Amino acid sequence: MIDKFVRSMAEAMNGIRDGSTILVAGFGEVGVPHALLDGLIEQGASNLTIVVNSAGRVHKTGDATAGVVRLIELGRVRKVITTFLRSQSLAGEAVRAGRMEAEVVPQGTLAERIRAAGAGVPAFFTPTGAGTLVAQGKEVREYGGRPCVLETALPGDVALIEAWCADRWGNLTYKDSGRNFNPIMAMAGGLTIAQTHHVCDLGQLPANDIVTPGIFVDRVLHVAAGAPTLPR
Amino acid sequence: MIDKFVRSMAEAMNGIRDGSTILVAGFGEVGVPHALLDGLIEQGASNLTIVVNSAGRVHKTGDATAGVVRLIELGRVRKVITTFLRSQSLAGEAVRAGRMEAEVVPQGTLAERIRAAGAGVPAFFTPTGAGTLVAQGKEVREYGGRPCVLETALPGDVALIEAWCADRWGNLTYKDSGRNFNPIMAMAGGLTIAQTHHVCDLGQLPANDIVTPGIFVDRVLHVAAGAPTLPR
Amino acid sequence: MSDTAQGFRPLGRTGMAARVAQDIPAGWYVNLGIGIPTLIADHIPAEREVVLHSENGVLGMGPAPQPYEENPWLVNASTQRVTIRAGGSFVHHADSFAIVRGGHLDLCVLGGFQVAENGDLANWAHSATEAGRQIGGAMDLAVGAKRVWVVMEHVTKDGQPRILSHCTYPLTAAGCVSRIYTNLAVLEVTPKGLVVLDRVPGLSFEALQARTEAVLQQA
Amino acid sequence: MSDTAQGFRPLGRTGMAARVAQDIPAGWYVNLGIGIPTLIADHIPAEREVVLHSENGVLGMGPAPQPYEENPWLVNASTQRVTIRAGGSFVHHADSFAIVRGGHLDLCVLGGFQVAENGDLANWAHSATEAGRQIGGAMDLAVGAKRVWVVMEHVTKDGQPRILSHCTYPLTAAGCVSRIYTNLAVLEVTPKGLVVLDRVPGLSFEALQARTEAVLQQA
Repeated sequence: MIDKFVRSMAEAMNGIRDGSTILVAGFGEVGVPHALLDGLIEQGASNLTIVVNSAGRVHKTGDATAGVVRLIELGRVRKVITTFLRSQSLAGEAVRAGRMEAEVVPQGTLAERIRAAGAGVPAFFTPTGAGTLVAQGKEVREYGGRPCVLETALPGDVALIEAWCADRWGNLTYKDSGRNFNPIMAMAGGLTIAQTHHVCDLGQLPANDIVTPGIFVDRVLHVAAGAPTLPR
Repeated sequence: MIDKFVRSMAEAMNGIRDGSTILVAGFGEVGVPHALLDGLIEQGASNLTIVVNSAGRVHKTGDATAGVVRLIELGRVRKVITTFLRSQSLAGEAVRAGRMEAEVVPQGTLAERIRAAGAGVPAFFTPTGAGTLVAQGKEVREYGGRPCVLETALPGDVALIEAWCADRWGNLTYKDSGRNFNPIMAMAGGLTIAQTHHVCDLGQLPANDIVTPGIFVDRVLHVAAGAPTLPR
Repeated sequence: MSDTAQGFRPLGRTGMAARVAQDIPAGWYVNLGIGIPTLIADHIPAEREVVLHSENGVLGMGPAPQPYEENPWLVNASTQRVTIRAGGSFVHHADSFAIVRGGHLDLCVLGGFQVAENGDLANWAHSATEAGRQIGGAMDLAVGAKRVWVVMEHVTKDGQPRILSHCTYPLTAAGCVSRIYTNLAVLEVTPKGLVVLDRVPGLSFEALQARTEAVLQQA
Repeated sequence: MSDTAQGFRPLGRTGMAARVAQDIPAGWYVNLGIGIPTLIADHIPAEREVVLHSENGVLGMGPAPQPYEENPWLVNASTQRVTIRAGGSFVHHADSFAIVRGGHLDLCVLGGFQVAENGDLANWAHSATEAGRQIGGAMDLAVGAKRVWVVMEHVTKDGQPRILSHCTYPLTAAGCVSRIYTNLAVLEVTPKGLVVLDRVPGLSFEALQARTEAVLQQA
């Protein structure tokens, strides 16, 4: 019988290795796998590359999540790949001090690179970033009279995601804007670990309403995490 | 007030021009916009490029739909772009006789090219088709040790799709395997026209269950088409 | 000498947002960027159906919630709690940016640091060497939407022009802006250069030009 | 002289399907191609949870429907009516092939015209010049699934070998096949060549080699 539920955080985190690339879902505190991030902090993997929408701990606009900031504080992040990193933030300081690398990319390019990884598309052209600093060092080619930048897929060794409801096959739904990066990171993770607010019996989620089919999900941990808070 | 419902087939077909590229959704008679195809036959546009999963009228395996076969019979199709075209079919004969061009492509590549068009991605690399006839004349580049073929986006001037339920904003749901090419063709059509079995009030479709947001849809025609039949 | 003393009154943030809102017709799909653009939503009358998109996968955003309808799982791209209208829907981030990049938005309104007379936009960094880089979704929106309007103060806090012959800050996208709304004027980016569509009452064309580095043309 | 007269009985289509089914463990995500592969589903016991994928966006396909449960909106890639199991789901065509191309399927079982000793597969055309081209989803499945098994008759109707040192028909994909199930044997594609894992009772290694152009090795 397929049962992707794990019974403990230790089981959820088992086997995550130093040097891994970790995709961390969520946007503006909604759909963030907070419990799994805490589990990763506890688990101890280091030298990580973290892919997350925002790495800058600031009041507004896609705040970084506490777990990512804590991993950076602990010196366990080698590199962040993100769309938003403010100078006046812990991540910004780590970058200025040379303790951490940062690759800051347009948000649509980040999303598409992650989706491409999940879809087996190794590279694609996009008009986004052409003629800007983002295109530096990248191949540019014209399509339809517009310069387009060649971008590559961005897979994760691990994806940490948050679902609203899950069943034992790992089928997932999300709540409202909690969807965000979760479905595409689930696709792109070599090992996809979901925390879920609710547990459903198999067959309870209507086949037409499942957003992430279980084929993309490896482990599910039930964490009744409560409602997201606004960024501090 | 946004109201994408049209009241007649003539209104649905208005403005489709000779030489258009028409995306035709459906797979194996399910999710096929039969009524809209009949409307297109009536409307008269010619010299068309038809993008459709199967162009071969045979008993099994992704049969072409009657409307597409009829358009070919009428000599109104300049070219088909398809994944499946049997020699012993009306389309195969038209190709052999030089009356119609055919571009036969892998099904996953077809789907991805259509989605790319809808997503503003002009080209992408895929491992599919590398080392085969499909790669002839195309750029090939290695990623991760595997040869990959450069494929380009495939937009339609018009997309003809079939939905299960629609509201006046053009939000759509699909029934079961009737989803198939419909959501991605809706994205890729310059003018996307949907026929729908059912009509919902605005707000009746749950926001988390809408599969195609109305932003991708231009016109909706209510056609209680009845159940799909098995291919002849 | 203050502007007011010169016989005209620059718009405030609310005034600028209201001015942009005037020009958004019913039926458009619109993304409103962070800052002043976010305020525009409050000035679109409820009966004028404009469908608001947010980068985090929300289509059909409604106004800020009343306390009794707050939904912690529903925020906009500025991470403010919002509502969703009847007809609204949710998509994932790749689909959300398919909407953006695929040319499905009628309009995006962005904030700006600088706009050049050819429509170049700079709105994410003050220099190429900053450690911080706040790109977000602006580059995708700038290349993807059918129209890009910029709303910003006409000059910087210390009086430097923002509307220039060439941008000096790193670009967000080249040639993307079609219209500029400032606290002083509305300018259209045309092949012939910047054309003044509107000025605040009491502001002369010459006074506007004096606050603008790029050459302006009368409509 | 018939095979049976030589002391062995080749498997029929059902037997071949059953033989493949034996080797599919619980928990795998599997796509079954058109033809004999489709029959495999009937030989996977209901209590062994194997999740079947179909190119048209169905995950968790169940067996053919009873008359009272026929659903005209639910077909497989062969356009046969099917059912969906509890836990099944629907995705659109691009997501369905994201599953395929993205390496998410544990196994795909395809029919074949020819397989070469290096794992090259030809299963869509008999020549490069045919007017008809029946590609479907096979090329994506062949490059995308973690494992590709081919099930086919060991030789053609007129006795020509299908298992070759090199394919003569146009390729579906290069080096993709890891295992071949025929009506006579099960062969593993290894870096050292084709290794015989299994033979039908009464068939000698030499007799199998005589029906195979490629060089075979004993396990």
